[in-house]
Amino acid sequence: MPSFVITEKCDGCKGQDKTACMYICPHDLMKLDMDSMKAWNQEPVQCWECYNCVKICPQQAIEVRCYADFAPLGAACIPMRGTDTIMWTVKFRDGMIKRFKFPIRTIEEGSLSITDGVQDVQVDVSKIKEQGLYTQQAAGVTYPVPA
Amino acid sequence: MPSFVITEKCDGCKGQDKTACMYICPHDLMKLDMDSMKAWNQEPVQCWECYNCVKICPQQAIEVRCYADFAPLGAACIPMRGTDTIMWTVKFRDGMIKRFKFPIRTIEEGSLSITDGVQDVQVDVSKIKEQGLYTQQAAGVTYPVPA
Amino acid sequence: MEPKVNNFEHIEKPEIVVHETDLLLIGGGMAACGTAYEADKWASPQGIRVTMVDKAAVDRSGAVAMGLSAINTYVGENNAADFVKYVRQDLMGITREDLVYDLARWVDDSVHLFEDWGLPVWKKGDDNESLDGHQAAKAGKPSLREGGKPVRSGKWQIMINGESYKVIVGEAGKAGLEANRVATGVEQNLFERVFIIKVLNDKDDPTKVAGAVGFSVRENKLYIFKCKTALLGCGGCVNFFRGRATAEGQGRAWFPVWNSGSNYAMGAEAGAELVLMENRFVPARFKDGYGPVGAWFLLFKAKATNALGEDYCVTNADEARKYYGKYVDAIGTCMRNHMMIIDMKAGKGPIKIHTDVALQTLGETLDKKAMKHLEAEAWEDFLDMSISQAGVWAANNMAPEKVPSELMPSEPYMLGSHAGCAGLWVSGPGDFGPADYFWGYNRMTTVKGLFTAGDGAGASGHKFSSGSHAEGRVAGKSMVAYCMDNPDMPAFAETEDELAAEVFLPMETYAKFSGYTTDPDINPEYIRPVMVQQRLQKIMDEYVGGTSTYYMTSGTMLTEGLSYLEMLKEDEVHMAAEDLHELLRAWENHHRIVAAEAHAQHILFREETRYPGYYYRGDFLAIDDENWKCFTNSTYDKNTREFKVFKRDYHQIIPE
Amino acid sequence: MEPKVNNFEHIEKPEIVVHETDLLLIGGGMAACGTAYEADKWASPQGIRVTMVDKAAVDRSGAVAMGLSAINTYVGENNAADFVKYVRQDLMGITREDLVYDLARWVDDSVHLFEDWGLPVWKKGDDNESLDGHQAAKAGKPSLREGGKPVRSGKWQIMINGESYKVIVGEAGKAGLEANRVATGVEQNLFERVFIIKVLNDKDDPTKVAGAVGFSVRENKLYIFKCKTALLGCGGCVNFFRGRATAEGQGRAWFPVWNSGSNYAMGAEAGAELVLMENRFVPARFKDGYGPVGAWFLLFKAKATNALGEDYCVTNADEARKYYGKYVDAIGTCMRNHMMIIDMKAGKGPIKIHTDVALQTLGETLDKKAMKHLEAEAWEDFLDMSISQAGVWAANNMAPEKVPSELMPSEPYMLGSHAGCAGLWVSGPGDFGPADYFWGYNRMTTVKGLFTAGDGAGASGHKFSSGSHAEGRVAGKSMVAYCMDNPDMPAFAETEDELAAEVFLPMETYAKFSGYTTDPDINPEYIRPVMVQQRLQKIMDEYVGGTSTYYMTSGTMLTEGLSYLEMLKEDEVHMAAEDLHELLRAWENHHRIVAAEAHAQHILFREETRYPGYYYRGDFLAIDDENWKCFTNSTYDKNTREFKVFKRDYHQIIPE
Ligand SMILES: Cc1cc2c(cc1C)N(S(=O)(=O)O)[C@@H]1C(=O)NC(=O)N=C1N2C[C@H](O)[C@H](O)[C@H](O)COP(=O)(O)OP(=O)(O)OC[C@H]1O[C@@H](n2cnc3c(N)ncnc32)[C@H](O)[C@@H]1O
Ligand SMILES: Cc1cc2c(cc1C)N(S(=O)(=O)O)[C@@H]1C(=O)NC(=O)N=C1N2C[C@H](O)[C@H](O)[C@H](O)COP(=O)(O)OP(=O)(O)OC[C@H]1O[C@@H](n2cnc3c(N)ncnc32)[C@H](O)[C@@H]1O
Ligand SMILES: Nc1ncnc2c1ncn2[C@@H]1O[C@H](COP(=O)(O)O)[C@@H](O)[C@H]1O
Ligand SMILES: Nc1ncnc2c1ncn2[C@@H]1O[C@H](COP(=O)(O)O)[C@@H](O)[C@H]1O
Ligand SMILES: Nc1ncnc2c1ncn2[C@@H]1O[C@H](COP(=O)(O)O)[C@@H](O)[C@H]1O
Ligand code: SF4
Ligand code: SF4
Ligand code: SF4
Ligand code: SF4
Ligand code: NA
Repeated sequence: MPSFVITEKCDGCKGQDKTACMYICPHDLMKLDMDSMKAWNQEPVQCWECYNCVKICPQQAIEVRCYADFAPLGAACIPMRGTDTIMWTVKFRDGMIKRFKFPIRTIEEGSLSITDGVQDVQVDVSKIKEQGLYTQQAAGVTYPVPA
Repeated sequence: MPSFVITEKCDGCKGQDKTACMYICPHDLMKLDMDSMKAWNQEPVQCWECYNCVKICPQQAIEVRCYADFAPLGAACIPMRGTDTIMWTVKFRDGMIKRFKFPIRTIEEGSLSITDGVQDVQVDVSKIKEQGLYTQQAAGVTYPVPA
Repeated sequence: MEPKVNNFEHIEKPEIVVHETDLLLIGGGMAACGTAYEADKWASPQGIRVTMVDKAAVDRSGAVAMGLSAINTYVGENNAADFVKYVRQDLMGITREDLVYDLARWVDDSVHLFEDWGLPVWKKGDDNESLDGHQAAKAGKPSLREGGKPVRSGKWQIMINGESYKVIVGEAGKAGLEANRVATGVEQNLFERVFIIKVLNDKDDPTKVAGAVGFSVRENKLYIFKCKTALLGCGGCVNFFRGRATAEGQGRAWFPVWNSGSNYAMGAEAGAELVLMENRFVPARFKDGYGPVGAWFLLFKAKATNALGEDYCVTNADEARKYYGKYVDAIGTCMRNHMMIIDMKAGKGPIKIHTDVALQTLGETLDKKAMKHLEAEAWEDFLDMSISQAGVWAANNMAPEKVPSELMPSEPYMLGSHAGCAGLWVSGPGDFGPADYFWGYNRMTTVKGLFTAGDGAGASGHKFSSGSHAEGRVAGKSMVAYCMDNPDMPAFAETEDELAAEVFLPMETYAKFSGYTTDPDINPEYIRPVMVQQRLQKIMDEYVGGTSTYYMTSGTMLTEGLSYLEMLKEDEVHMAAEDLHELLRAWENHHRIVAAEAHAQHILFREETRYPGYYYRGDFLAIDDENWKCFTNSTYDKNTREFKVFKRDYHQIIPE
Repeated sequence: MEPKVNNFEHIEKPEIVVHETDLLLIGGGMAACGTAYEADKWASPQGIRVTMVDKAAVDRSGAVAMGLSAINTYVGENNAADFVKYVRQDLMGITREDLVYDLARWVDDSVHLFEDWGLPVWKKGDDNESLDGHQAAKAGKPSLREGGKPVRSGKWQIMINGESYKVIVGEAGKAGLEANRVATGVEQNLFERVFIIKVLNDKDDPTKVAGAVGFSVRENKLYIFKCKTALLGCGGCVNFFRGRATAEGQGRAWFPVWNSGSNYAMGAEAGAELVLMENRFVPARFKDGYGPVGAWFLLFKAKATNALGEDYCVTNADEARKYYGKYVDAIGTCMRNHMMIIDMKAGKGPIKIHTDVALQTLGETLDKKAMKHLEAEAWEDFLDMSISQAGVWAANNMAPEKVPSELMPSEPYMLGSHAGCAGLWVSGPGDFGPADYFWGYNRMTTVKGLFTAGDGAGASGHKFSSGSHAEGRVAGKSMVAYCMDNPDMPAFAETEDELAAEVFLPMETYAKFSGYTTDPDINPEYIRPVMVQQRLQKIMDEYVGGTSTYYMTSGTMLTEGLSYLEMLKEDEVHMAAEDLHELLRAWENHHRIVAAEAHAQHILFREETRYPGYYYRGDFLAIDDENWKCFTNSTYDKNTREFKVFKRDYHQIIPE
């Protein structure tokens, strides 16, 4: 199911520096057509269906249509990703709908800390050649070696 | 090796009603671009490499480049079809050249007869349900039946 | 998904051309050109009209479009009964011996005409050397008809310079049409670039033909043909299985990529009985270019071995005999595949054909000039009919006199004229053979007035190019006879508007929906024909014994595959076509789907492995003569889209 | 063909950006994010600079871009020695036990951090039921670090709500980079959308790293990085074998289609020793969508059978034992494949995983609400990491609680972190293990200053996401140590102009020649990257044991395949790229080719079938512990483009 862009819905991310879908696609597939100011998947045959473009599009302009070389027509998986959960609507070929909601994170995006709790230590550079990651060294974990 | 058209050489069959390559391709692949008045193979993945477009092009504008999904680069088979023979130049990847000439017909195109020689007979319609093609019936061939 | 309708809201309605004729020849290949030629002779004096419709240009349409290097059926000094034995054996014991014997009675006449018309035929020279068609003429060698000695590659095969084979046969076929046109005073009786999508039945008698409908791939025109009798001359079925090429090379198949099972699909939809649709041809071919092996094995006497240098047909014979007993010793084409596949599976590849040894051995007794001639012969084989293979040699720096080439069994094809026997169930000649093989008109299907020949006529393989032409002629003569017996013009129920809406639906769909997304290829409202074909190929490959399972299938795999085919059938009505070219692809793929389902249903029905090397039923690995030495026939209900498969008797006519 | 040159006559010369750093992290996946995180802690206080370059956006790059539903390596209550036994067994007896043991010592720390950073981890509820990450928090369940009980699917695996797994790990990695940037005062130390094509060696010491070169896929810029030490963190190798999809679906692979073997190719070209490159992973997956099976087998306790309802791992055990003896009973991942493949070849397919039975069985004791939760869990598994598979269910009207699903072994992948062990030969920790496994810096390759982790580090599979992160951290710490020991900035010989010409050659080629024909795809002067990939995939598939031979190869097939690979290597310099996006594809495919050749050469060298079910040597079908219980290593000469393969000792560290 390569991704596709619904012509009406895409606003080209309002002419911003980089569009959300171009920004996110791990395989460099999404591209903005500068004439129409609409995005498209420039190489559907390389699409992994990771749905990252779908999840990120501010206009909900991107959906995925199952790879036609092996999937029958008519189904869709549609995500709605919030700040801490994701809602999925799964539409079957025969019209049956299933809905699911899953946690995605327990701390808001952009607010995790790498200096809190056990991470709040100063490393001892002189011990760099001893075993142990910095957190483990700090906690004084001792390392087993094989008998 | 789907067919390709050399931009410089194609003259769009001089704007004729139908181009030679479109006329001949058994799989409806050759198409004339009305803007550039140049032809192209509109569906290379369907090309059988029958070379009929190559043989017919009055400008020698069409060649074939071996299917790149399995053939290494650099080779070519180039036909020059005359009225009664065809000349082939086979160019190997490593540059080696082989040339061959084969008969193609013993009677000029457009001049065969279907009423000459044994064909010069009037069928007897009353014998239509008897065995034998018209030539055979006329020649009085008798038919074996299995023992 | 919502059903699609076409009320021509988004595309222009096509011009509707209605053409009335007596004999309608659908296709313009070897068989149909034979029909046109023979029918003219019988029809023209009586004012009976003959019309031909070809999806391409007759000069270069069908399987012989590129040319051929051999005529594989020429009886000559041999006899018809031996031919039957040969064909029966190669087709694993089950064949319509009446049809095969009948064919052997006519075929040479067509070959003689080909030579009359200008086809260069190789001849034996005074020192038994090979002369090409021009050398033979220059040396004053007589024609075959006059007793000239052909260069035989095998008992039934002769060599030709066949680059222009189809141009020549087509010219004669067109001449026949033109003679008929003049005789009957019609304006046009040859329609090229018109693709027929279906045969129309009589409105009162659904078991009778009444016409056909198609469209032009050049102009926005719907063609409706009305006729008394029609010939299905549309060749075999290609590219309904996944091939071995992965991208650009997918158009390279051994058999012509443009023949898309129209014969079988249109025949089935018209109600004609099918036979042995489980049969397929899996030719061993030069790898990737699909160069045929016949001349190499038979003429140049090349040997093929596994990577250890073993002749797999010898080393694997004992293993093969466990399941296939006597069929192994009377070795045929599928059995040779079987023994090759045993080694491929065991990792004893690559399988190679030793062209180098063959040419060097033949060369031992030759002078330089003769050696050059031999080399040219070797190249001509491919340059005449499989140029890609010459390209593969050149691209890999492989000179056939220096290095061997790899062989590979191909993806499956359905055909009725080569070493296979899928097709329509037709009446035999009637002057011999059992009563249940004859129903009035030679080569008529079970639909009244609907005939077929060549790849269309089943249970009688090994006609090849010459036999297809000859069989087309037989059918042509019968069709005229049928016309004489049935002089009324039938009528069909479908209105012109209904037909137009049906044929052009994929274009309306495209025009209506393609703007919904920013890429017309990826659109949830429709499917493009190329993807329908890919889906079909994958289903067939994986569940119906394609290359990727080494041709293995089973009852359970077939059942699974059929459930996927069912959804594909539901989905094909959602095909979208941007232009007439793509509309052609859409309808070709409809034909492929119907033909493919017939294939799967027949394999499911026949609970044995009749054709090891072509396909295997894992659940019934042996040949079971007790229960299955019979024909498997089927009929199709075009409304429910269901096949019914059943047995018909095999009668042996020629004793062992 | 004429060699191609790039003197920027037809394209604009790119801007050249030179960036100097101390630690260069190539890739931004699980491993490299671990490296960035750990390295920051050690490097920043010392002013040592850390730079990351990722071809994509770190938020969603690498294998975890879509998410994951499980963390497959969490030691918890178990111990490191048992982990080594498990991995050794699954990898058929040969593994770097020092690396595996070492990993087990660190891995949980990363998992604990993930949870700190906001990754929802399933926990056991009071009645032993499964709570998702939010329910667990609401129920006040402690974190793993605090003794919370994970929901274990297997002995080593725990369940998570992993849709945002990579976003979270990436955020922490980027936070580490940002802390380092601030500490060292550099302007930029994260380069996204820059594809690295090769590592540069020191001009005086070719066994030492000095930098790397790449280009932006967004702007016309060449990037030259100078560094003291570099990490190869580019993941595994995907789509170098023909997959099972035929068209649109070819981007659907189980492993991430964007990881193209850069780790192995760049490592080899830099002179680093490779290990066990013959190893591959052929996961059994839900057919077509490539949905992973782990949760289904381990958590939901589903059973897989052939079409006859037989457990193929039971019914085929005797046959398997003939060749693989004790390895059959200590059954590992490849052996499970092997027994499945036996049945597939025999036509006993389709193989099905009985999700319906599994869910119904689990449901027997559940109330309606719990049953709904179970159903959600079943769907989440795919919606978290293989959404296509959920799509395949929906498209086929298959509810997993009602019908079973088909399983299929996939095309081969190379990776070092999952159930496979191809990769670079790296130093171990040094505090235990044999001397020949340690050369100074943990996870350093045989090139000085060049480190790797995750999929890049060979002979030590089963790290998975968590282990890759932890191993990246280990490497990060070592890299800082290396930097401290080697404070001088090395230099490389290549000039900026030479590098620019080399990197952009495919674009110059396109600009120069594309107008010669009327279709830029079909041009005799060049080849487009997609066709290079297709050709590579076909060669690998047919000769190096891909799906279409049921993973069978042999010395003779490999030799044949390598001769085709050789021509492909000659041809790849003729690649043409229309734009930066296609330039990316060109270089990805260069990497795939180098990695693929390593794979073929290693398989050719190892004369046994060590991994039945992953591949077979038809000429050496058995496991041969006598001769081959050793590592197979290789080095590559980037000038001659030749591999040299040789043996290295396997030392058992953990007793049986
Ligand atoms: C492709 C090919 C074929 C052969 C061979 C090698 C190769 C590479 N070999 S070797 O391997 O042994 O080398 C043979 C050989 O050397 N010698 C030989 O005698 N025969 C060989 N064949 C077989 C013969 O060619 C074959 O038996 C006959 O051609 C069969 O004749 P026929 O049944 O008439 O089919 P056709 O393909 O010629 O013609 C089909 C026509 O139908 C048209 N058509 C199809 N669908 C249509 C539709 N829906 N509407 C309108 N028109 C619609 C086509 O355009 C065409 O006109
Ligand atoms: C795809 C996938 C993966 C897994 C699973 C299912 C699926 C569907 N399963 S299950 O099957 O068991 O279900 C696992 C699971 O559930 N649990 C688990 O812990 N791990 C699983 N994995 C495995 C792990 O994901 C894997 O072990 C780690 O991610 C490996 O980490 P690492 O070695 O860092 O590779 P990466 O893919 O994360 O990152 C690669 C990075 O390199 C970049 N890159 C690549 N080439 C580059 C170049 N030339 N220049 C610049 N950048 C360049 C990439 O962009 C990326 O940043
Ligand atoms: N090895 C062989 N032995 C006998 N006949 C063959 C062999 N190979 C091909 N033929 C026959 O040669 C003709 C052309 O075959 P092909 O070139 O394979 O289409 C057909 O009649 C085949 O049955
Ligand atoms: N490959 C197969 N696929 C599906 N069913 C099979 C297969 N082989 C055998 N069977 C069926 O399984 C049952 C037991 O077969 P047997 O193997 O003969 O004991 C019979 O009903 C067979 O028809
Ligand atoms: N049938 C099985 N038996 C035991 N372990 C399995 C099985 N299937 C998968 N696994 C393990 O589960 C984890 C995830 O596997 P997968 O989902 O196949 O990637 C890996 O650690 C596998 O080795
Ligand atoms: S993210 Fe959405 S709105 Fe923005 S360019 Fe892409 S498709 Fe259009
Ligand atoms: S689904 Fe993933 S791979 Fe496909 S275009 Fe969107 S982001 Fe790219
Ligand atoms: S036949 Fe030749 S000249 Fe005529 S349109 Fe085709 S390519 Fe151009
Ligand atoms: S080579 Fe043949 S199939 Fe290909 S475009 Fe030319 S005429 Fe058509
Ligand atoms: Na393919």
